[in-house]
Amino acid sequence: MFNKVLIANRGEIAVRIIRACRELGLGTVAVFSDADREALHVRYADEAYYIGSSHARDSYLRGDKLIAIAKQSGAGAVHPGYGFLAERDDFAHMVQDAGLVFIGPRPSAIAAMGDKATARAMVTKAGVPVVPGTEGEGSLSDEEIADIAPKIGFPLLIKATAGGGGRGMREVKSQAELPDLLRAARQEAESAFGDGNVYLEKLLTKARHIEFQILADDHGNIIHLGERECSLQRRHQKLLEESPSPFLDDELRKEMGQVAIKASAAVDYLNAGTIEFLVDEDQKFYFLEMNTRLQVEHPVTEMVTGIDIVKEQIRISRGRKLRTKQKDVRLQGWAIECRINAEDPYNDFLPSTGKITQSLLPTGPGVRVDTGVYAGFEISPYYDSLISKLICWGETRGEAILRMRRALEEYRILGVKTNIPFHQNILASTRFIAGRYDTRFVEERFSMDQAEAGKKNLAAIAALMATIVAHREGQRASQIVRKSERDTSNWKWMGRWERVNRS
Amino acid sequence: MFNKVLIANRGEIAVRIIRACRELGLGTVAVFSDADREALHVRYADEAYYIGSSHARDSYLRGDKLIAIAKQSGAGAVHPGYGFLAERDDFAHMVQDAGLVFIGPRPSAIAAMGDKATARAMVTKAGVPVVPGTEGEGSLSDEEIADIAPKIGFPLLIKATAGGGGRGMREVKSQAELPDLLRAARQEAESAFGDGNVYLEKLLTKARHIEFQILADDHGNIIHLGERECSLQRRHQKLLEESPSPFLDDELRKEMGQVAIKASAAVDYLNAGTIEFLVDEDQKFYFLEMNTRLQVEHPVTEMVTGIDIVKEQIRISRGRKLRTKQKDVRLQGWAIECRINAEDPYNDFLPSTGKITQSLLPTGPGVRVDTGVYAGFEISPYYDSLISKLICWGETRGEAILRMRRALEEYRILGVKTNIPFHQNILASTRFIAGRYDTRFVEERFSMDQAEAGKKNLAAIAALMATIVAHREGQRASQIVRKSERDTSNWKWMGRWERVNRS
Amino acid sequence: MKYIATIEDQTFEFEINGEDDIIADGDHVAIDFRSIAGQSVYSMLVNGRSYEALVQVEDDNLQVLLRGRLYIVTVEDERQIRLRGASSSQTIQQGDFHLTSPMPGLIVSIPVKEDQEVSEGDRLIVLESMKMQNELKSPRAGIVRNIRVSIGENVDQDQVMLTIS
Amino acid sequence: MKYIATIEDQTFEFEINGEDDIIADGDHVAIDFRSIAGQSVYSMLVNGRSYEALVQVEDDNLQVLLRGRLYIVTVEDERQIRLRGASSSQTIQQGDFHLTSPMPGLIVSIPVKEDQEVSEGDRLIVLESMKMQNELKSPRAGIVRNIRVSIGENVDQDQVMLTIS
Repeated sequence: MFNKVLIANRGEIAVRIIRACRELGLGTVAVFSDADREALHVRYADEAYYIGSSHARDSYLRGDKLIAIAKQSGAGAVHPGYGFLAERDDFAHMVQDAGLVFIGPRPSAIAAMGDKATARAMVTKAGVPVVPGTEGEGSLSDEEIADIAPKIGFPLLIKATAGGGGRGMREVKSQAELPDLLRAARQEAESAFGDGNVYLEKLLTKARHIEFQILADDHGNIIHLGERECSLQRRHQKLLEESPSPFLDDELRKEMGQVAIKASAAVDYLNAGTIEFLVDEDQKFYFLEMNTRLQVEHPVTEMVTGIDIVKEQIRISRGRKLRTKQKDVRLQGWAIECRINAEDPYNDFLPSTGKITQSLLPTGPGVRVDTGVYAGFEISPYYDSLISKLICWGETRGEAILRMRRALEEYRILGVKTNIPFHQNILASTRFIAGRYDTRFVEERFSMDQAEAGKKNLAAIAALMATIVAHREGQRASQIVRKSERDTSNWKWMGRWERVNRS
Repeated sequence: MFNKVLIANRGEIAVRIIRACRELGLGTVAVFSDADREALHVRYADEAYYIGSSHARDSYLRGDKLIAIAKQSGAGAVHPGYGFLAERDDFAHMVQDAGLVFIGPRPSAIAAMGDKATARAMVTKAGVPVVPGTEGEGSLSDEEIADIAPKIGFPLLIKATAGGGGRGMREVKSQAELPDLLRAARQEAESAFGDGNVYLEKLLTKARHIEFQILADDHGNIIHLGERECSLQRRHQKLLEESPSPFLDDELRKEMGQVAIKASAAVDYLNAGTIEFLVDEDQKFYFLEMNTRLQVEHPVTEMVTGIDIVKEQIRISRGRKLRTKQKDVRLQGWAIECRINAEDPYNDFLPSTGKITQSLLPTGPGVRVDTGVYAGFEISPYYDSLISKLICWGETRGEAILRMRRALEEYRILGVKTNIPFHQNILASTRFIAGRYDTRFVEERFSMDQAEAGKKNLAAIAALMATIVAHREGQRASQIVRKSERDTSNWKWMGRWERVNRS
Repeated sequence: MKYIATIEDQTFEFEINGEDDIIADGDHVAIDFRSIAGQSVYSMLVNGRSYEALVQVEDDNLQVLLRGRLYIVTVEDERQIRLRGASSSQTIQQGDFHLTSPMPGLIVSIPVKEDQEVSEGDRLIVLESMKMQNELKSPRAGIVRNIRVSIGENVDQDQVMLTIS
Repeated sequence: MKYIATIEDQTFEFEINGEDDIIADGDHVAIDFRSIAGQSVYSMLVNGRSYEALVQVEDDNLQVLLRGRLYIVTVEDERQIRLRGASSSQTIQQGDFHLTSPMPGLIVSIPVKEDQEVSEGDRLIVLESMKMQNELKSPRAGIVRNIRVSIGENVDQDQVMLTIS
């Protein structure tokens, strides 16, 4: 039995895992690259080891170094988090060969689900519906693909067999576009995963991305913790997730949950994992893929079930039986997560780097923030732009939305630009509030300009504040104005300028 | 029906109330003294008005100004929070006379429960057991008290009739001590409340302070939300609370809950309130007093019931029926709150003032922080020393304790001293972990020195860190040491010095 | 000092003679305006309304993020207004535009060639950073000159990559 | 530079010749030591162990708050050790102690009189601040001199209230 865990990751998820270990009384070993010496996971861990340069390939992707440090420090287990080496069956194998526990599924399950074509074949055999597309074979030639494409029908998606995160993915609207896009997709897949193989999948329009959280122990028990609605995406990146989904009823939830368990059982699944489905307008659902690891958006499930998924992962890896039976899993209330990224929503979501000069977190009832940054920390260009996850719980979906709005309004991060205004606009949009959105919503129906045009117009206030700042800059003085106790303001000025342009 | 609320308070509770209003779509009006222009409640409110000097008597206690601002700003209701004017029936009356809604109980209930002697008489009449003491009459002469005291028996407590917060309270061990302590208590009560009346109460030893949260609507419904265990006190100030209490079983909870409802009904109670009991070793319980307002420690009840008490207060004041029936109230899991005060636990808990230079909040699953401060805010000497409330939830009491420990370890507040180390020591003490503590635990059985003597001894590390800082101070240079990649450290040095002295 | 602030098609006139003497649209207004914790977050109380905004000074405007909405504000003082009146009002688009890297990253593709004509919004360079491919677009029409980077190259922040003339 | 650090009855010898050349108890140790965000919080990695502590420099010692435990550390360098060796080791308790107000507040009571003898830990003044009554105690035995405040008086931070000689 292990008593110390090496966390083979960085950022908010490394902090999340350290917290779970600490709450279970386990020692924690962090690793860090040059960019991360002062990162929160290094500050919070019991031990921390330098692992290489800021480029992930020299540090967080160096399985050999990670295992050496685990052995040297006496860690008995490795938690991979998400990303980096989390879905690499060769790494899971290396960990086990070194006599360490890999906190995750068996390498065989990672391999089976990692090759998307194999995964589709396996779950199909187990009777699970998949999105129509090229079945079975993963090594299709350009000619074969050109041949099959019209049979599937357009629009369709080219996807990388080894894929993930939207890399090597292309949408194809007609046969004429196919050759060029196929070449581009193979090239991107080759550079991202070292594997240019691709497959085709029908592009379901008006579909929702809904996923089920699975927990499986080493004693033959598999349960699901309900679903997460992840349709709000931009460039195939999830931005906002909720649980439950406003689109499912109890009956469909039960049915999809059982199918998710069946798909997991098909690869003899162990530990936490996620079955992703597409659900079309008619509530018909299709297996999309399985993520054989902890998911970024796991907190929404934790908030509605009360189950700490990371602690459960560790308990399962220590050989324990699941503490919860399927019948005891209840989704209580509603949870929403907003991914707060260092990017500029007003400038094409361009990533933003720099030192965080102030961080004022929203807190209070029903609010959770998972983050790895703090005031004084430098956001580097080497890793992804996720700086925190803001999760809000409410007794109902409406309450969760209102709570999230007030939390976003309170949140202040200075030093980098963030997509908080994007989330504020999404949460104010009537389609989101009504639950009427699909995977194309953000890209096709949403614009920051339009969203903001409907809001209260405080242009006069903004102009005044900007002018005073410009005046101060000009004066290069910064004396503080003290409000005179007797109010000499002219109320009509306000009335005139604070216009409400609600649409 | 009101759409805008004036919050007649400051600090974390003002922020808490603003959050509830915002989540209900209500406008918020803050007030501030000179010390609070940059306070969080001013930053978060829709409107904010200057109300007077930093001394509370010139600002937060000025009922006339508060009501004038409410009228001027168009607020339709006033939320008093806790402290300041929250339990002043005259203020509640003034609010109502001005045509505003007072978010709290009826003035008559505040008055009845505010005079502790009257309250004891009323609940006794309703069949609720009270702590033995002087009954009924509030205006006892020194002679009458000297006469009654031996009949009650020593030790006993002198308490201010108009009391609260431990002011005007004295413990008396013998008849000989009585005259001096009586004089001191009357004097303190006179200066604190403008009322020198006192009464006597038997001092129950080995007793627990357990209170029940009440919600009552204007349609005849009264429910309780279970109990809070508040026995961890120092100088009659609560420091740590939990819900449920490790001392109650379901049967006793049910019985006490019914008695709490009966006591509330005796004064025709409306809105949120708290019935405080003392429970002796034999699980016999006695009514202590009713707090006719929101309680500092309300979040632990929110965490285990999922009910937002402040939102409920507002809904009740808008004339709504309670949404929850008694049978639907379930205490799920366990919640603990630590009050984080700006005070020095290593120096007799002396309050600490100054500018907060950094604030790194603990976050993650099951952690909530309610605070009114931030990095850059100045803690002034004018108000109480509570700077934040850290609340942790766990599936079991054990998990909540472990989570609280890791949260306390993560919390960094710089610029003022805090009692975080005190809480860390409490949470590491075997008596607390075993649930074996009473109201005298902190003062009689607990010492910081003893608690820390049992911990891991990192003296060599502390000495090294101090020496490097001293060296830097001496050098007045601050170059950063870069760890050489090849580790030249000598492991035996560590082994020798990192001693574990677990007791 | 008199100022004109412009947000899209709205203009606002202010006169600031010290911060306790501000005239907005002809009327005196009493405001309490201050930076919070020395940062670019400002709290303003005006007639009891409490506003908090992030105000960032950019090269030729100020960006005000206020209650979830971004306002791009151009502020000109008397002197600047006079100067602008004297010269042509369309001088801004003249001169070269140098495309600099907004962050360190890797050049993934360069969809333009030297001497090529581009329109506003055309893609100039795709830069990979923070695990994302970011398209850098032309802020105006012009001709591509002097491409100084190549595909696969790592660039530093603020490095000039090409010029639009 | 050689240092001796003392915590209660434990002493530790360090030699610091630049921060990449530290000798602890005779052995070289490689450490990575840095202030976080320019604050008095320090992160130290030594042999992979990660320690974070609040280190505050006081008048005659350093307070180190490390993993929920406070260490009062006295650090002396070679020169100070030599100086101390030459003089008496019990000079600290000599001279007057001036009791200053740790915060602004109101004098509630003064349980001592001038010329009264007090022991270490005796209450000298009760000060009300932050809604609490705070007892200020004598740090050592001595005689009360020169009480400069009276009951009901408001005092400022660091105001001298009385002297123990």
